[in-house]
This record gives sequence, C-alpha cells and structure tokens, in this order.
Amino acid sequence: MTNLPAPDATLLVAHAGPATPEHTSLWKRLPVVRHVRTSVGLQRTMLLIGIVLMLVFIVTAAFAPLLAPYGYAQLSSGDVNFGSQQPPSAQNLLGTTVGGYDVLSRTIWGARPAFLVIVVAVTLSIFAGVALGLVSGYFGGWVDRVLVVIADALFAFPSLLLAIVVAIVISGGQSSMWGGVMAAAISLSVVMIPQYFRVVRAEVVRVKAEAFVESARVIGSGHLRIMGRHVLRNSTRTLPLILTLNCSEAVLTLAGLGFLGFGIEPTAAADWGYDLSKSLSDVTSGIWWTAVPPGVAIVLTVLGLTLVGESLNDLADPRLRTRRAAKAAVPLSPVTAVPGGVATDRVPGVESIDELEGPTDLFDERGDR
Amino acid sequence: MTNVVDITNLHVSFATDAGTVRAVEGVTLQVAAGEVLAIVGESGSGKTVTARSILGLLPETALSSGTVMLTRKDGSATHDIVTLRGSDLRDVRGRDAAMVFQEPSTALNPVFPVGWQIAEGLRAHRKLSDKDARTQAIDVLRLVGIPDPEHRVDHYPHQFSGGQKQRIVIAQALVLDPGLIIADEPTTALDVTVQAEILDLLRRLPQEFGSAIVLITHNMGVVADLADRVAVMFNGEIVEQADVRTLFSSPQHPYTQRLLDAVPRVGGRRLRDRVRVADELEAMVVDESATPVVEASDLRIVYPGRLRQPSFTAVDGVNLAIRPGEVLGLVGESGSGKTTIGRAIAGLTPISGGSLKVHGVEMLDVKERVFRPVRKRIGFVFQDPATSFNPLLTIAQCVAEPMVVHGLAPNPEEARPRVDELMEAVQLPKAFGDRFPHELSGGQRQRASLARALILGPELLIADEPTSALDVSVQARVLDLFARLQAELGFACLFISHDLAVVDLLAHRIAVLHRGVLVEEGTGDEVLGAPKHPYTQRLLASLPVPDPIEQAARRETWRNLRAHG
Amino acid sequence: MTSTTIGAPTDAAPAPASPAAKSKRSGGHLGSYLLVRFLLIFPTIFILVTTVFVLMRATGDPITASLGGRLTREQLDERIAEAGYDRPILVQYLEYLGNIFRGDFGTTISDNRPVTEVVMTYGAATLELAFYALLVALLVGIPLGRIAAARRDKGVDASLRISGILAYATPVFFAGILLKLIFSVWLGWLPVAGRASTDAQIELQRNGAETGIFLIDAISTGDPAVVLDVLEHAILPALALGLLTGGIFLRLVRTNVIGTLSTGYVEAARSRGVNERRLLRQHAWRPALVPIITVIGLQVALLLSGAVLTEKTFEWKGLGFQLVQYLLARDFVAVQGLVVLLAVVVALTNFVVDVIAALVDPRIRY
Amino acid sequence: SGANDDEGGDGGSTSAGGALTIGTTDKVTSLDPAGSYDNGSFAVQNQVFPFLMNTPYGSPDVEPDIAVSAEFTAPTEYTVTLKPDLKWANGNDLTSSDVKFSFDRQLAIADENGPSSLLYNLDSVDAVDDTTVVFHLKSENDQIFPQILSSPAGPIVDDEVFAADALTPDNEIVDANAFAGQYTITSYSFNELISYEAYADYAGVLPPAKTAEVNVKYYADSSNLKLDIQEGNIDVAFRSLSATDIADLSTDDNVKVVDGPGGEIRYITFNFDTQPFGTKADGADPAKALAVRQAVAHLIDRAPLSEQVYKGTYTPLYSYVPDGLTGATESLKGLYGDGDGGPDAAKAKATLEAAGVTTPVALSLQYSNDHYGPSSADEYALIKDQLEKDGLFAVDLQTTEWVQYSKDRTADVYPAYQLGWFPDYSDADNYLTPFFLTENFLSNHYDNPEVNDLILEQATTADADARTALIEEIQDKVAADLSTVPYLQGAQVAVVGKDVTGTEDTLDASFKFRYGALANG
Ligand SMILES: Nc1ncnc2c1ncn2[C@@H]1O[C@H](COP(=O)(O)OP(=O)(O)OP(=O)(O)O)[C@@H](O)[C@H]1O
Ligand SMILES: Nc1ncnc2c1ncn2[C@@H]1O[C@H](COP(=O)(O)OP(=O)(O)OP(=O)(O)O)[C@@H](O)[C@H]1O
Ligand SMILES: [Mg+2]
Ligand SMILES: [Mg+2]
Repeated sequence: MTNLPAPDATLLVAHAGPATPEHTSLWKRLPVVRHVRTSVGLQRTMLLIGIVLMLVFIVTAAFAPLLAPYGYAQLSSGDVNFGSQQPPSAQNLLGTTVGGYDVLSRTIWGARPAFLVIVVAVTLSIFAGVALGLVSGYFGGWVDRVLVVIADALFAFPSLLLAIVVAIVISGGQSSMWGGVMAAAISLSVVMIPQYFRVVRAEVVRVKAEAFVESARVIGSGHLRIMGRHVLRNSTRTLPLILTLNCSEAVLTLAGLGFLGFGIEPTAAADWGYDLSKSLSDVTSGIWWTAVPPGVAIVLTVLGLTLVGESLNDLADPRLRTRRAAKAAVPLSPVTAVPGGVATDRVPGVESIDELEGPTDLFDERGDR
Repeated sequence: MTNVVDITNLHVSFATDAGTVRAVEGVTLQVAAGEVLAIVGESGSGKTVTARSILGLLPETALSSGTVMLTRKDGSATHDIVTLRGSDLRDVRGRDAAMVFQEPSTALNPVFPVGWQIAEGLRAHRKLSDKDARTQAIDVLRLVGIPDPEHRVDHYPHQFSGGQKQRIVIAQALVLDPGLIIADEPTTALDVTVQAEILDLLRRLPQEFGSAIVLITHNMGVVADLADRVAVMFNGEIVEQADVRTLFSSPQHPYTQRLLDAVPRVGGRRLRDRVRVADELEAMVVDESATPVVEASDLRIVYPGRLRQPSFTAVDGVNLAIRPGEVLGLVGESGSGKTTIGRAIAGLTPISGGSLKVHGVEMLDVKERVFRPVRKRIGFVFQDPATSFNPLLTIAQCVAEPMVVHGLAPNPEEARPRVDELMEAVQLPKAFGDRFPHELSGGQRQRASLARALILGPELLIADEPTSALDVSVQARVLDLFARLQAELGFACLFISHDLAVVDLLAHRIAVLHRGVLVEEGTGDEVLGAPKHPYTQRLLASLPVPDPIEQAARRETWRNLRAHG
Repeated sequence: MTSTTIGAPTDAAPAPASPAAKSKRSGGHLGSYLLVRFLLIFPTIFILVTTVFVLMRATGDPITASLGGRLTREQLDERIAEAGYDRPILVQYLEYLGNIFRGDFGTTISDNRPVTEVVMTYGAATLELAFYALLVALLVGIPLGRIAAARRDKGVDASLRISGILAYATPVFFAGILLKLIFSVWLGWLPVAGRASTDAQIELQRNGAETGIFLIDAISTGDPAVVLDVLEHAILPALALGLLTGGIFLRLVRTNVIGTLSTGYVEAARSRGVNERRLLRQHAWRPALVPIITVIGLQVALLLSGAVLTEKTFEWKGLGFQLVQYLLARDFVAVQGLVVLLAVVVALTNFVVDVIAALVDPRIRY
Repeated sequence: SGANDDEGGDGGSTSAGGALTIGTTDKVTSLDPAGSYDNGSFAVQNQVFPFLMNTPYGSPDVEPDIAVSAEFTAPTEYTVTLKPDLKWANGNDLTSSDVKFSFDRQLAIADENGPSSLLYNLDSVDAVDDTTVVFHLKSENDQIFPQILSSPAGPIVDDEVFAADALTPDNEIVDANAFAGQYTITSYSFNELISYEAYADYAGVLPPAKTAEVNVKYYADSSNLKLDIQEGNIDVAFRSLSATDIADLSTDDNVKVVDGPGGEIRYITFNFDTQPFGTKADGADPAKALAVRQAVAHLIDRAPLSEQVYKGTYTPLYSYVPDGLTGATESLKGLYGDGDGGPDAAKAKATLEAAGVTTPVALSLQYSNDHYGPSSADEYALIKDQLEKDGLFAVDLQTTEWVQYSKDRTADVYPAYQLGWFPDYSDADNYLTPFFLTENFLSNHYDNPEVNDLILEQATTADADARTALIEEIQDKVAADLSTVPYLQGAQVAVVGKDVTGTEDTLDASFKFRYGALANG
C-alpha cells in the first residue's frame, strides 16, 4: 500500500465546499425556516413581515371565537339590537354593517372561511396537480401533450369566470359555510390544478434529465420507484412559492366571487369578499367603517402571503438572493411565478434554443412557464 | 521593463451566510509588460479572485486590502484599483486591462450581434461613429481569425462555434489595445483540438500586441505551452513563483510537486502497472478468446429528427468488443458519440441498427424485461458526481439503492454492512454514508459513485468521463483508486474520456471515435505511440504536454499537421 | 496594431457533429415553429369550448333562468322540451360543434342578438380597456421594475415591490370605488363611470360607432371634444386594471433584469468599462425581454379576469361583464360565443407574443 | 353640446334644450314584445309602442288607449274599435291588421323569453275592418283580458316591420322607426344608452310627452347610478338604488327622493308537502302544519325589515294584494301578531302549544341570493333572527343561485322559501290567480277548492263592486290558510334632480314609469 495515497485530510477538507459537512437538523431544513435563516437584510425584513402577517391571519382564523367580541351572525347583544350601519361605538368597536352585524367580529371571523378555502383548495389541487404533472412529465408522449394543451387552455380562461361556472355547477351558488367554502375551493382548484401541473411537470422534465435519475434507470429501478423516490421529491422545489401565491389568489378570487354575488351566506360564515362588496354603496355614502376593515384584511392577508411567496422565490433563486456564495451559481433552471400566473424567469441560455426544436419541445417550453 | 500590474499584499475576504470567507491572503505579484504569467493551483485557491481584483470586479460582498497598481500600456497613468471607484474605475476597465472569460457562450450576450458587442467596449471609452466602430470591430475580428468578418460582424453569438466564440471574446478584449489581458481558464470549455487553436492565438498576443497576459488554468500542459512565468497558489496564498522551465524541472514547494506529479501524461507510467507493482497483484491477462462482455458490430445509433430537422446519426457502423477484465478506453472530441455508445450499452439509448450484444443480450429492440437481469451485472459511473446523486438521499441510501432495487436487501438499512464494505474499498470513512451528497467534495462523491457502481459486483463497468469534472490532483487519486479496484476485482470496463492521457493511464486498449466513426483501435502504445489515422495524430498533437521543452517541439508538429490537414 | 491575421481558422465552419451545429437553424425553422404555435390555437379553442359546453349544460337551462319565477313546472318543462334542451347532451354538443364549424354561432337565447354582433361589440370594448390597461401596466411596470432591479434590496426596491404587491392585493372593485371617490367625487376631475358621456355617446351613435372601439370611433367623428371625453372616461378603469397588472409586471421585470444583470455577458461588458446605466438599459434589458414578453402574453388571461370586475365597477360594458350576465341567464349560445372569442384572443396573444419574442431573440429568429 | 358631464354639481341641467337623462340598472332583453317578459324591456316598450288598453296617470285601472272603445260584445268576444287614421312614426298606417298581427305573432312565436303565456285565454283575433278587432276568448266574460291588453303581451307592433314568426332584432325596429307611443327611439345602443324623441302624432290615452328629448343610460352597478345622480350627471335615477344610497341621497339638497306605491311584493312560500308536519313530512298533521305557518306569521316583524334592511324603500305588507290596487285588504294584520302590524311571540307560542307542536321547530328556509336584489341576505338574516329569538324555531337558512333555486322549489326541495312577484298588469287578479288556484305556478300543493272557485268567479264577474268583494274574500280566506306569508311591498322610488317635476304622475299603481310625465325645470 505504499504508493496508493490514503485519503488525506487536507484534501477532504479542502474540497468539502462551502457547505459545512455537518448534519443540519430537520427543523432547520424546513422550507420557511431554512429561508429565514439564509436571508439577510431587506430580504429578511420582507420575509419576516410576510410571515408575521401570515401568522396573524392563521391565529385569527384559529381563535376567532376567542378574539371576536360577537358571533359572525349576531344581530344583537343581550336585548339591544345593534342596528344597521351604526358608526363605531363602545358596543361595536368598528360599527355595524348594513345587515346589522358587528364589523369587527365579522372581520375577525372572516379569516376562517378564507383560511378554509385556502386549505381545501390547495389540498385538492396540489395532490391532483402534482400527480398529473409527475406522470405527464415523466412519461411524456401524447398524454403529456394533451394534458399540457388542456392545462394551457384552462390557464388561458379567466379564472374568476371559471370559478363562477364551477360555483354554479357545484352548489348552485353558495349556502352553508362548507357549501360556500367547498364551492369556492373546488372552483379555485380547477384553476390551480393546471398551475401545479405546469410547475411540477416542468420540474419533472428537468429532473428527469438529471444524472441521478439516469443512474436509477441504469441500476434497473422501475418507473414507480424512480418517480416516487427520485423524481417527485426533487420536483417540489417551487411548490412553496406557487402555494403561497395561490393562497393569495384564492383570497382574491373569493373576494371577486363575493362582489359578483357568489359570496358565502352571511349567517353561515363571515366572508370578507361578501362584506366588502356589500359595503361598496356605504363607501359612496360616507360610511367608511363597513368597507375598510374587510378591505384591509384582504389586502394584508394577500400582502403577507405574497411577501412570503416572493421571498421564497428570491431565496430559492441564486440570482436573486442577496449575498449568495460565489460557488452557488449552480445553473438552476429557475421557474418562478408571478401572482396569478406562472412565469419563466429563465435567463436565455444556449439550451433554450434546443427546446424550440420540435413539437415535443414546444410543449416542454410552455410547460416551463 | 515596467510592470503592467503590481500587486502588493492583497487580502480579499467575502461576507457570506456562513461568516467571512478569506479567499486571498497576502498575495504579492508583478506582471511585466509583454509577459505571460500563469497562475495555477487547486480549485478554490483564490486564482479567480486575484485576477478579478486587478479589474476591481469583485462583488459587493468582497472586502479587499493591499494595493493593486495597474499601469496603462503607454505608461501614461497608474492607478490603485483597490481604492478606485465609479467612473474612474470604469475608465481603467477594458483600457488598461481586459478580461477573457472562461465560458465563451455565457460571456457573449445572446441577443446582440457580435460586432455591436465589440463596439460597446470602444464606445465606453471614447466617442466614435457607428461606422468607425463597425470598421474597428471588423478589423479585430479579422485579427483573431474569424473568416469573412465583414459579413460575420452582424451575426449573433449562437451562429458561431465554441472556438469562434472564444476568439470573439478575445477580440473584445483586444479591441481596446490593453496592456494586460486576464484570461481565466480560457480553454477549459473547449475541445482539445479547438483549445490548441486558441492557445496559438493567445501565444501571439504578447509578441504582436505587446499585451501581457495573466493566464489562469488547471491544465499544466497549457501552462507549459504558454507561460513565461508561473505562480502557484494554495489556500489563498502564492506558495511558489518561478520561471516556467524551472518550475517544471525543479518544483520547490511540496504542493507544486504533488500537483505536477498528479498530471497524467501520454506514454507516462501506466497506472495499472503501478497498482500491480504496489499491491503485488497478478498481472491480469485478458483472455482474447473469452466471449466478449460487450460486442458491437456495425453499430448504428440515430437520434430521430423532429419537425423538418433531419435525423442525426451519432454512431455510424462501429465495431468493438470488450472482453472480461479488459479496460477499453474510448476517446474522441466532443460530440463524437462516446457517451452515446456508453448509454447504448447501459440500455439507456436504443440502438437503431447493426448489433450490440451486452452479456449476450442483443440490444436491438430489446425489451426492458429481458434486459433487467443484465442490469445487475453492469455498473455505471457518471461524469458529474454532483448531479448523479439524488440530493435528498444520504450517500449510504444512494449506494444501497441497487441492492434494494434488485431485491438483495429489503431496505437501505439492511444493506448497510455491504455499503460500509464498499465505502471502505473506495477509501471513504464509513461515517460519510450518513452525509448528504452536497456535504461531500467532488472527489469524494465520485468515489461514492464508484462504490454504487460496484456494489452488485458487476462484470462490466461503464465510466463516462468519471474524472473530467475534477481537479487534477483529485483526478489523480480517483484514477488511482479506479485502477486498483479494477485490478482487484477484474471487471471489464468501458472507460470514456476526451483526455488521451487519462485513457492511456488506464486502458488496455484504446478506441478513437471521430464523428461517430471508429477511426482507430489498438493498445495504448499502438494508438498513442504510433497513430495511423490523421485524426488521431492531430488529436495527439493538439494535446499540450506538461513540459515546456517537449511542448515547444510538439507545437511545431501540430502546426505542420494543421497546415497539411 | 498590426493587421496580421492570427491563427488560421480550422474551426471556422463548425463540424456538423459539434454541439454548436445544433443551435444553427435553417431559415425555415422560425416558420415551422410559428406554424406549430399557430396551430395550437385550435386545440386550445376546442378544449375551452368543450369545457364550457359541458359546464354550462350542467348549470341549468336558459328557460328556467328567465321564467323560473313565473311559470309552473309543467309550463317550464314544456318550453324546455320545445327548445330541445332536454335532448341527450351529446346530440346537443355535436349539433353545436357542427354549427360552429359552419361558422354559425347563432343568436343569443336571452336577448336574441346575433352572437357575432355581441362578440364584436363587447369584444371591442374589452379590447379597448385591455389595451389601455396594458399601456398603464407597461408604463408603470417596466420603468419601475428596472429601477427596482438596479437598486435591488435597497429601500427604493422594497417600497416599489411592496407597492406592487399592494396594487395587486387590493380587490379591483375596492380600488375602483376609492379612485372614483377621489377623482370624481372629491376632485371632480374625472367622470364616475361609463365609456363616454351621454352626449358624446349619442354623437358616436349617430356617427355609426363602427368599430366599437370608442377612441377610434371618436377620432372618426372629428370632434376633439368627443375624443377628449372618451379618453377621460378611460382613465380610471385603465388605472384600476393597469395598476393591478403593473404591479405584476414590475415584479416580473425586476426579477428578470436582476437575473440578466448577474450573467456573464453583463459582467463581461462591465469589465470593459461599460457604465451601469447602459448595462441596465441595453445589455441586461434586451435578453430579459424575451421571458418578460412571454409572461406578459400569459397575463392577458389575467387581465381579462380582472376586466370582469373592472368592467362592472366602471360600467364598461365589455366582454367580461357580459359573460357573467349571460352566464347567470344560462345563455349557452352567448357564453360559448364569447368564450370562443376569449380563447381566440388569448391564443392569438400568445402567438403574437411568440412572434415578438422571436423577433427580439435572434436564437429563435435564425 | 360636447362632453360636459364632468363638472358635476349643477343639478343636471347641463343637457341642452331641457333634455332629460334617466339612469337605471334595469336591463333590456329585447325591444320586440314577443321576445321579452321583464321589467327592463317592458319599460322601453311602454314608451314607444301603442296599447289597446292603458292606465292613465294616477290610476290603477285600464282605459282604451289607441281605441275608442273596448267591450265584451259576446261572452267570448271582446271587440276593440281603434281610433281612426292612426299612423306609425314611420308613416305606415296603424290599423286593425297591425293589432291582429301583433297578437297572432305572440302566439305563433311563443318565444321562451316571451310573455305569450299571458295570452292563455286568447283563442283567435279577427280584424273585422280597418278599425275593428274582435278577440275570441276561450273562457267567458274574462274580466282580466282588458288588463292583459295593457300587459307585456299587449304592445301593438307594425306588421310591415316585424316578422310574423320570428323575433325582430332591435336595430331593425329602431331603423324602421316602428313606433307609435309617446316616444320614438332615435338612437339605440343596447343596454348602454337609448335616446327618445317625443312622437308628435301620439294618439293614446296619455297626454303628449312633456319633454321632447329623453336619454336613458343603463348602469351595471347601482353605486355608479348613485354617484351620477348625486353628481348631477343624470336627472333621474329610477330602479334600483340600494337602500343605503337612497337614505344617503335623501339628505342631499341637490336631489329629491320621490316615491309611489309599488307592485312588487315579497313573501315566504310554504310547501304544503314538505314543510314541518306537511302532508309528506314526518308526522304529517295539517293542524300542526297550519300552526307552524301561523307561528311564522305571528313572529315576523315587518317594521325592521322595512326600516333596517330597506330604509323604507319597501313597506310592510299585510295581505296578498298590495296596497294601491283596487280590492287590497290588510287581512293578515288582524289575524296575526299584535294586531297592529307588530309581532307577538306569546301568540306564536300559544298557537304551537295548542297544536301540540314541540319547540323549537326545525325550519329550513331558503332564499335566492341573486334574483331579488342584493338585500335578500340581510332580509333573511333578520327573519331568521326574528323566528329564532324566542326559541320557537331553529332556522336552517340557505341560499341558492336562481336557476337551481327555480328548479328546486318546484321539485319540492324547499319546505319554506322566499319569492317575489312583480305584476304583469295592475289588477288584484295578478296577485291571486297565479298563486292560489289549485294548479298554480308556486306548485306548493296548496289546494283550497273554495278559494279556487272564488278566484275563477272574480275573473268573470263583470260588476266591479261585486268583484272587489270577491277579491277581498279571497284574501281573507288565504290569510287563514297561509299558503304564503307576504311581508313586504316595494315602493317605487325615484331620485330626481331638484328641478325635475312630474314624478307624482307616473309613480302610481299602474307600476309603469312613463318618461312623458317628467319635465326638467
Ligand atoms: N462572491 C463570493 N462570495 C463568497 N466567497 C467567494 C466568492 N467568490 C469566491 N469566493 C471564495 O473564495 C475562494 C477563492 O475563490 P476563486 O474563485 O478565486 O477560486 P479559484 O482558484 O479560481 O478556483 P477554481 O479553480 O475552481 O476556479 C473560494 O473559497 C471561494 O469559495
Ligand atoms: N438526445 C439526443 N438527441 C439528438 N441528438 C443527440 C442527443 N444526444 C446526443 N446527441 C448528439 O449526438 C452526438 C454524439 O453525442 P455524445 O453525447 O455521444 O457525444 P460525446 O462524444 O459524449 O461528447 P462529449 O465529449 O461532449 O460528452 C452529438 O452531436 C450530440 O449533439
Ligand atoms: Mg476560478
Ligand atoms: Mg459525453
């Protein structure tokens, strides 16, 4: 063994790269936590603001019964009728709505359906979208092309209109809280599934070409195993981002549905969009207190969600991250999304021309966006 | 002679997430006018950072101290770059010193014509009409050897070949007539044959334009070919500076010695011989009569064309055989079809014609079901160790994967003893099994990759450029290990590389591929010692050898060959 | 400088097998590429029409929608049968496809107007609104996005981005009413809603109102007062919808410009002394443009979504708003007609965007 | 006169030559009377088409319009004699052939959106000579028929312009100037803007239009209508401002809020099969079922519904025929609640106890969220509150989108549900026949043969007083049965600029808003 050098320490350490070869704990590797840890300066501030707003939203939704002074459909306290459109007072801190509800209570309770819609819509769409994207991207072929065209077509259709149609189909307009939530959620997921599909599919197409997938094929892994063990988990990189952006889209779509008369029945739940749309005529009559609280609630929630989403995006993209390490210039194929749609931010590279080569690639290319 | 650049006690550190990284520590360096200084050293030793400091091109997170005095070519002005800011700094950039980047394809803006891009540098420093700018651009394009420059000046980067792109990048630097050209690995991204051309171009710059060159490279052959003086960097410091001949003949610093020792040479001592001597292994005799593990006859592989694109024949009528225990080296320039053949043998790319038998299974129209049992007997080592591991699995899980897939272990944990065994065989500490791929260095990852390929005890290993992504010194270790394991385990191997020297180290026989056609095959001595095919000759001649004197001679041969070829 | 040619070029003509050859395109490539893109319009339309057909039939019939509060169940059923809405859905679908194929889009059920006319009038209105909004969005999004990119992670950047998100986060109908309160009620500068004042609209009407695009019609009246009036009416809706989209564009431009600002070629240009302004406006901007244009194309769908709410808020009688009306009336014929138009617009926009991208990006062009 | 509506605040008199601009959120479906059966379209048709019978200003009862006489000449023959020398605005003669044509095509086209169902009793029409038309009816002495002639099925159209068996597009009608009402249409932009010009040769029962030029702007969103009337950009806002808007505008000195009786009513319908203790429900028991209905009637408090939800734009309704129409009573007022219009929980409780109903009664109540205006939700939230307040009911309140709602209610899905009614003609019959006959459009399985007979009888009773008595009796009987519980009656509310006059002439029980009555300054 004289001539064969043993693995010597200097070499090992010198090439360990900037990442310390230490096990980072699971907690620290969780998406958002990891992002907070790696962010700095303004980027961190924006992320933290987003997280705080998001937490406030979640806490409000969870503890609405404790936080709200009255029930969402309460018209009177004791024997005293609140009355309609009463200005803020000691009894009703933010006044009452045209329907005679307490504005503050409804604004607090309103976090609930918004939250539920988000959760249900995202759960419904993420599984379907990811599964379809995985299968479609992995196997390719005609099924893939057809799915891509369908997804693109649905993507092209104004989501709000689709939401209305689906809302009508599903429940004939909303009634109970769950009916309303489900209708909004299902209609949203119709619009969101194509987004998850596109993103995951694009990632799968990218990951599929990676050497570790090839190496799995070489050792003879079956398709299921490759998809499940190697491709899927490596294709979920952009999901947190799309997820938060979709959440804000969900809140806005719910508001839009409310405006167009498809909000949740006020005695079933408090719905910001519904309340906001009801208060539009108050605004022109100088009654500000009915419109501002639900409006601000919507804006802040969307702001929080979007800030988190954008920050995740910036941090995931080495080109956008502040103070990235020099070696971090790994050529990720950066798929990012804009609110309401998915976008490529790909730096035009040599490889993109190859994608324009033929019909398959046309689809590939679109799938990226 | 005056110094174009005079660096004294340069320190550079970076603020990163993980704290401060010291990249350069107390570098002192001078480059005289018209001189070619090569900076060598292992990856991460601070070469690029030093070079960029000369132009003040460090990112905002960098903190530098010391002085970098840069003198204009005509000697009219000298500036300390470290303290220079704003428009003063811009004034110096490009005019006093210009940079040639490593990747020509990323250094050129894809959406502007090259002429415009060349003129941009001119426009940044003086007012001139579009017409003048264009004339100058054409002139400089002609100078760097772009044919038909009047016409090509309006072309876009993607319309040029890689070598031409690098010429354009050099033209961009030249057009401002700087006193110093900094070339950071200018040929790493290029094929050997193209590299030779670019080196030829670079070599003429000092003589004909009087520009000094700071050349950063990993390739000791390039250093031998081009440099007047060499600075060796290690861990952010310059550990040795010497005249090129001195350095090659009598390296002083241990690191330099190790570095030079690690460089593979064509016709040098074969690794497999070394291994045998060291471990007293039996010389492995390849049984010529045994049934080949891989047998290709008239193999054709065609990539189907799409949408009015003709289909592309990547491998055209190749005959080859690999016998048990034999290492077949496959060389050829980029795009010649090496990988395609390797993938076909591993069943990753379907073949379109001829016959390819792998472990007796005919690969033409083979069914996965039929081929699956054969997969157990094939190992594959990929080029880039960084991407060939699933980033979410630990090394042990990755290495155990073949056993789980083939039902030899119910889960990665059960396979652990065997995994540890192999980790030991590839000289990795067992504990590394619990790390994630990104927590290993490139060389370590490639060892792990080898372990994975060998875990099922394959009779055939396909290694596609297993070391080309690695540093010279790391490469040497991996190759050593490879040779040792091959000698010990006696698997047959298809060893793919574009580096003749590497192939020569390991292979029993060498096959040379040129545009999908096998042009020459034989033992290392036959093919590399006395190449018959002109392509092989040219290939060999374009390979710079890490010896300044020998390289000077080879350069002549190459020029002649090119003149006639 | 001497003028000797250095290094004879053996790599002048790229070898056919070299990767460089892969990116070399024959001149016909752009053509076939665009052809495929163009042909993609048809499956898109087909899918949308089919989806909408199925969904619409699932929602109910137009007769119940209009007379459900007036007739007995039996009378309703009778009328439904008369109109043929009780036939198997497949029969109705095939009939519908057949009609479309023959270019016969029919007349709307709920208000008996030729679908082509409906599509033209409302389509024109929405197109006009979308155009103004896009203009606002581009005028806001591009310069501010570039500023944000250039000052990335500075205070300016953060405030621009947050403003962008706020613009997007405020429901358009809420923003709309605030704009109206400020500019129409308090300041009295701009009209409350509508596309033109009564008099102007009558004048337009008398003049034929040929195109349905009021600005063009107004110009063709030759009356500057009418043109001014039409423009005044467009300001608030364009702002409401445009700012929303502008917020998205801002982010898009920022991200892409930052991306290209950190590429090798910008770095290379910087190393040759090109100043930062020029780097931002030329070297980083052009390559960033391709993905920006592509995404802007995709935003058209979003713009139309936003248009539904904007149109209602500002009395802009356009496609989105009408679509909701027809939807509520279960007017299949009208909804499907409008969806076809929508699909065509979206698909065409994507196509046009691809053409523009091809023109900007030489790698597609050649 | 150019674009000048942006200076707001000077009372809307900016339109030149006293032109009047009216804003509305109604929608037009079709100008063709055969193709529309809705308020918005009828509002236009009313201005521009002649009728055989019409209501003069200030009265709910019909008189011959372009006719000199209209009477039964036989039990099934209704003969109308036209005024001589009538002309369409385009110069065509308006004769009996136009009349016959108009009704024949209604029946022939029987468009799905059309009002042909109103002509249920019309068998055929004869044009005897140029001025004489005979309607042959299916049933005898139909007292409603003259009203039908003033309804959406009644406009007379030009047989030289309209198609006999197909709907005629709006633009063709406008281009052909086929009008003969108080106004003609000079410029027509669908659901955006209609310009009217007074028709000089108008020969109907109404006086000539006071204002020569009227423009009607169509709004999609009532808040814009509100802002425009407030800013003086329009002179009249009629249908429909939100209660909040009206409350706000009534404090505005630049505008006047004027109102008149409204024909629109709101009521809760009970499905006699599926309501609690209904014939097909668990523990079916007609007495208990009635007690439940009565308890609801006892508990409903109309005053807050009117005041809080509608800010007085709807008024309490205590019977089936709304106030303002001949024969209207207040039958429910005496029977239910505190006898003075207020609720009475004690009575409700007693009623339920007496019938042996255990409380709280689970009641599933439905309303439509998109068909009866934006306030339905508030309306029903309040009703739910009122019913639940004393622990007598547990209300499961649900809402459904209109089309589904229309299907479900007739399919016995809803035990109790909201409905509204806007009359086709201003006669008490229109509030009784459709609802309380055994076969009725409610399909709520209400079946009282006595009521059924009385309704059929009043329809053929020629003597006005006797008929009124019958109508009152029917109301009392139904009030006892409580097939439905009516609770609100819509007022017609218009907001006009401070100089606009004449609203009192047209905000009457005819429920027809006639632009010709209005003048600016
Ligand atoms: N922007 C940066 N931020 C943080 N660290 C950096 C940055 N740039 C370089 N470094 C660090 O500085 C050290 C020197 O880097 P440099 O790029 O000069 O190495 P090199 O010798 O050129 O290596 P190679 O041969 O791989 O190009 C490395 O450890 C690297 O990680
Ligand atoms: N999937 C593919 N479709 C079409 N052409 C391909 C495909 N893969 C490779 N090629 C082409 O086939 C030729 C041979 O490729 P191959 O990867 O085998 O070359 P190589 O010798 O391994 O080159 P390198 O040294 O660059 O790795 C090249 O011209 C390449 O462009
Ligand atoms: Mg370097
Ligand atoms: Mg290869």
